[in-house]
Amino acid sequence: MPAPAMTIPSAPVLRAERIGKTYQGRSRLFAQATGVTALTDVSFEVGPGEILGIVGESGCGKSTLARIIVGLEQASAGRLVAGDATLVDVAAGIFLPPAARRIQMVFQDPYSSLNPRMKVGDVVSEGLRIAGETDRRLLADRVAGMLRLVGLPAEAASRYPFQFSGGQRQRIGIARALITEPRILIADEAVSALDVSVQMQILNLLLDIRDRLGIAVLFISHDIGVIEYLCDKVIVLAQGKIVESGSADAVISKPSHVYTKKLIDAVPRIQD
Amino acid sequence: MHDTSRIDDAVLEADQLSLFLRAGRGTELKIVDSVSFSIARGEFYALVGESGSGKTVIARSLMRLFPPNTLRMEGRLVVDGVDLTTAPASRVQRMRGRSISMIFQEPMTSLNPLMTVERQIDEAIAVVGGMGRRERRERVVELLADVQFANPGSVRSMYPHELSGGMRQRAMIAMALANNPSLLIADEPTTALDVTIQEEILQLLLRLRDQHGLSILFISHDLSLVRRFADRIGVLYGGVLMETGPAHELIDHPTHPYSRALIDCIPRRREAGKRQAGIDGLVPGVADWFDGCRFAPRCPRMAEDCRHGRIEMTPTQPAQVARCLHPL
Amino acid sequence: MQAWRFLELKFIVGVVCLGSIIVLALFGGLVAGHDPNEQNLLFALEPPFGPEGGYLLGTDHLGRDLLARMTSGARVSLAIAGSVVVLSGVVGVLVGALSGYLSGTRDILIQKVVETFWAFPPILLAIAILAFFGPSLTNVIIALTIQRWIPYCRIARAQALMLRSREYISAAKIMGGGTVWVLRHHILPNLLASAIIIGTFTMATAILAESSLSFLGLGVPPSVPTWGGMLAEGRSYITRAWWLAVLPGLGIFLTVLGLNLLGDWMRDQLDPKAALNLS
Amino acid sequence: MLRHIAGRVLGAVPVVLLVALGIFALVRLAPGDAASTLAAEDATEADLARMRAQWGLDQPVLVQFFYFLTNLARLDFGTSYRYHAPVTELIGQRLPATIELAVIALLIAAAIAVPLGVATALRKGSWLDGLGSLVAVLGVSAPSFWIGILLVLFVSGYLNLLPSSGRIPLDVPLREMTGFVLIDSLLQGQVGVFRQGLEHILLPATTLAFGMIGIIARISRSAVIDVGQEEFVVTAVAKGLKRREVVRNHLLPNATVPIITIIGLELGTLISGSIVVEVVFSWPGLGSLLYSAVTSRDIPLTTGIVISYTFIFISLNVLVDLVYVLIDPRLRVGRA
Repeated sequence: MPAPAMTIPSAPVLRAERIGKTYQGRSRLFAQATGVTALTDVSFEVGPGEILGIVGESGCGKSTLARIIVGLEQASAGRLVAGDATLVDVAAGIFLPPAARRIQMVFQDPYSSLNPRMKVGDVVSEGLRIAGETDRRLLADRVAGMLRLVGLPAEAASRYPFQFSGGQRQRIGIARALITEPRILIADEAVSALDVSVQMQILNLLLDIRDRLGIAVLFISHDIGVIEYLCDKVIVLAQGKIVESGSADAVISKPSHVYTKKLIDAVPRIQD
Repeated sequence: MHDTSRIDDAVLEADQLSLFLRAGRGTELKIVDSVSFSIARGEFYALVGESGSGKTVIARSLMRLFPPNTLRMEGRLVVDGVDLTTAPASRVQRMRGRSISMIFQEPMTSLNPLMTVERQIDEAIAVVGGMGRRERRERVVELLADVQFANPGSVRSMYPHELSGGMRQRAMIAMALANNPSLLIADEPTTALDVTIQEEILQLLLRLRDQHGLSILFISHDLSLVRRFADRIGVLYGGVLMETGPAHELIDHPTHPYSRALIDCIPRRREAGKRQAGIDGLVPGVADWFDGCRFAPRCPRMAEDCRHGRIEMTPTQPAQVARCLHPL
Repeated sequence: MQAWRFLELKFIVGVVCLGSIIVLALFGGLVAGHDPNEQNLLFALEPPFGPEGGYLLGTDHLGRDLLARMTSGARVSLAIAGSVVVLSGVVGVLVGALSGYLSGTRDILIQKVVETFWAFPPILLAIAILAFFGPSLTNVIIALTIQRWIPYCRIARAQALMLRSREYISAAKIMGGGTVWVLRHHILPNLLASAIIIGTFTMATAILAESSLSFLGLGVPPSVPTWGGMLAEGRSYITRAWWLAVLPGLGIFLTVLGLNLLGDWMRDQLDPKAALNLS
Repeated sequence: MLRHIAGRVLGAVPVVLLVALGIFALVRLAPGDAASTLAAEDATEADLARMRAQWGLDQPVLVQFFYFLTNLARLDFGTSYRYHAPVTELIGQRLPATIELAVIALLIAAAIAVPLGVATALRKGSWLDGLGSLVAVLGVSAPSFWIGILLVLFVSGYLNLLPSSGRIPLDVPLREMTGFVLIDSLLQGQVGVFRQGLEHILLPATTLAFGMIGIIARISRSAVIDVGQEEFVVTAVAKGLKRREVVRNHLLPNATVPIITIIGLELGTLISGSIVVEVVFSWPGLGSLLYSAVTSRDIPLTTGIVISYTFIFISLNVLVDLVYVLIDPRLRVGRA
């Protein structure tokens, strides 16, 4: 069943308008300070329950974009609007703090994304605890609910991350991201470090969660196959610019931009 | 044994090869269990598997790249007529860089940061000896040109940190080819690289294979990649070779349920509302091997007899063999 | 197998060395039966287990009980080194963690300060401080702490720098975790193990430094017997009374050896890579 | 490369200024009026007045710091109260003895420790390795002055093999040229004096080297082991190089950086250790001068020596950093 959001046109959950990012070079003794441009004029929209794929090779700016959206880095230009809330407006000097944006992230490395010294229960409940929740019963209930949602047993809460496999750890990371009820989930190369058999489990979990919670997902990947499987829409980034965007089917089966073509041709796919 | 894909003109032949790693305190772990395959001259053979399948251990055992007394080999592993399971250390030493050479996953860390590209390649050439300084210098340039450096003269004097990832890997390949080896082992050589560079490196390997009659043992986790470039494929799971055969046949018509499931896991275009099935469960750990088929607990075709005893390789297609009692 | 035994050996010998000094500090005075400063010239330079006067470890050139003086030396050394370790540990770990986590300009400024303290050769700054401010217990502790927080700071900073790019810290920040939250829940707990190990080695160097200062007459006031001071005083008599040279030095040596062995042992325990190297 | 060197040298400037400020603050913060602290105990009112004028103590603090800096730049540390001579001159007389001792000690330490560390790393887990770590832990645990006293007791006292104090016997005539006994004696062709100088320096230098051997050996060992786990070593083996070639061309050059680092760090131990060792062996260097300055509360001399030691230490550290540039092409060639 397709996600209902795909058919009903509605206001975007997230709208990015001409996002730009320039890194200020450090001025050195014998050299002029030079800026490095990581992103230029990146604009896109994500509707409710939509999965937007962001594709590109390393250094194309896709991770910078993710960090700007969640608030780990500041954009140097542009606006970011979620529903009726302005998250970022560089011109007006608005930079909403990360927690207020209600955007959460799932990371690439299943090992460094979980604090090895924290029990899984504490990992998953961290967002609520940061927000000031101290009621242990309530926290335990919420954690159990989240673990169930991502397909882990409730007992997992009392164990440590190292007792889980890579795929299970990604599930824990997803539970942690979802416990604060974000409106958008960003997955930054979230399945790249996993074996293929596990990768499919996590992709399907993301689809399930989207269907169940109606949450919008930004899925960042270098893997065209994964994007093709998971995403409704896709944008292709090269050197900080969007070179192509559209529905995933259209972009991947009939790429119009040279770079996209080259990228897609380079990726061997099983069906061709 | 019953390997129908066995070739007379084999550069490498593994026959019932088992590998054990000593884990200290007198215990050893069986990492690889009775694997048989062979590689013909000029053939591009890919060993594919998920993490923990034993593919890297097989690659490294070919050169005995393990600390002394940590690896034990059983069965036969013949390269260029020398059985590596019984050959003395000095014999293996003499094969490195001459009969067999190797490139690795991380081209950055695989090159010595303090030496120029030329010195590192020169060192590899000098292993054989018999060439003067001038000759070796010319050979370095020739090798660099061979791996498609547009300007070998200037690359020569560069240090690894001045090269990009793809260039480093090409320098590694140049070094590996220094003494015209018969077998090149490539251990996930493109995993750390961008897809467009990956394409470039693989095209280069194919060209070198054709030019020099080089045999390539390519280790990978990426089935779609090897289908495009390899001649034949071996699918490893839990230290066991599950199936081997010509690349296209094996991937388009796998006969082992594991190969089938693995291929079905590769994400592709999805009809709205449909899902591809993953493989449930986990890869078994090296420390807790069990009897019967390693894949049985996760296998949709599992029957009672899959749980016991040894399962031998049997031909399932004219050119395919699989270790399965109930092949597709 | 052998590696395992060697590891345990480190632990056992370390505990025995350090334990014997702690026992000396706690109970040595009870056995001695003399005041450490009580002079009895009749029994001057009495050898250990000597027949006369009941001096278990002999006497010095003024006939003072060596066991009582050794006890005092142990107490002074352990007390000073203990205070130095705790003080420098708290300061160093906090400053280092903050510096590494914040990074940027604030980190550079903090590192300039660190570099300045580190620009003095070790001990020299302590000598200067004590020379200008006069020897006292507090001054010795300050003089020894002033450079000893830096190893903690460096390691804590390096680890914090490494940790801050960990994805779980990004996750905490996205969920609204501020500097204090991240330091308390993600950085400091991960620093604890190395802080304890550095602490053990720091205590060893603090004891060596304290005894060097006492040897130079810059430690605690001379009315309090210390190992370093005893060696300095006994130096002129060593050819006649070897125990004056051997015993106080042995006290320092055993304490420092015990600490170094325990530190080594702990490091091997906690660092899987180092342990792997051994086996 | 030039940029790197310039950067490193200029980077030391703020540290030098901060260090100067620190020493200035130390002198200022010392209890009592700065002039009476700076003066010797038996100084008269006239002495104090002269001091105040000389150091400009009636001026604001910033001006005083400026005076302090200019004096420092002119290498003018005032006059010693104990020796009634300019501090700079006294330091100049004693410096060669200290440098001679430190260099010989460092040579002894490095000559023993680096091969020991490398050998134990290459034979990890053997009896040699066990012995090496035993030597290392014993070396760092024994206080140098104790080792010195024990050596004096046994080698000089009981066995009467080597002299226990001084640089050369007092009655030996040696015209001072460089101030280094070992060099002067050779320059003047006095082989006998050279031998005596060597005999005198052997015990203190060994004592000083003792503590460093453990640390340098341990770091060299772990440096070689760490490099041994690098992927390029596997490449070198896979190329078909012999073990000897792998060690010589790949392991050792890459282990040099951490080894140089630790030797650089040990320069600090060398300096502070030399103070105590000089006192034990009555070695007429900067350390024993500091000892007598401190015990006689000779503040100008103390300040001067502390500053000299510190600036020598800073310069040595800069020098060590520059050695890296020679070793590591990543620092030499511009691209990051």
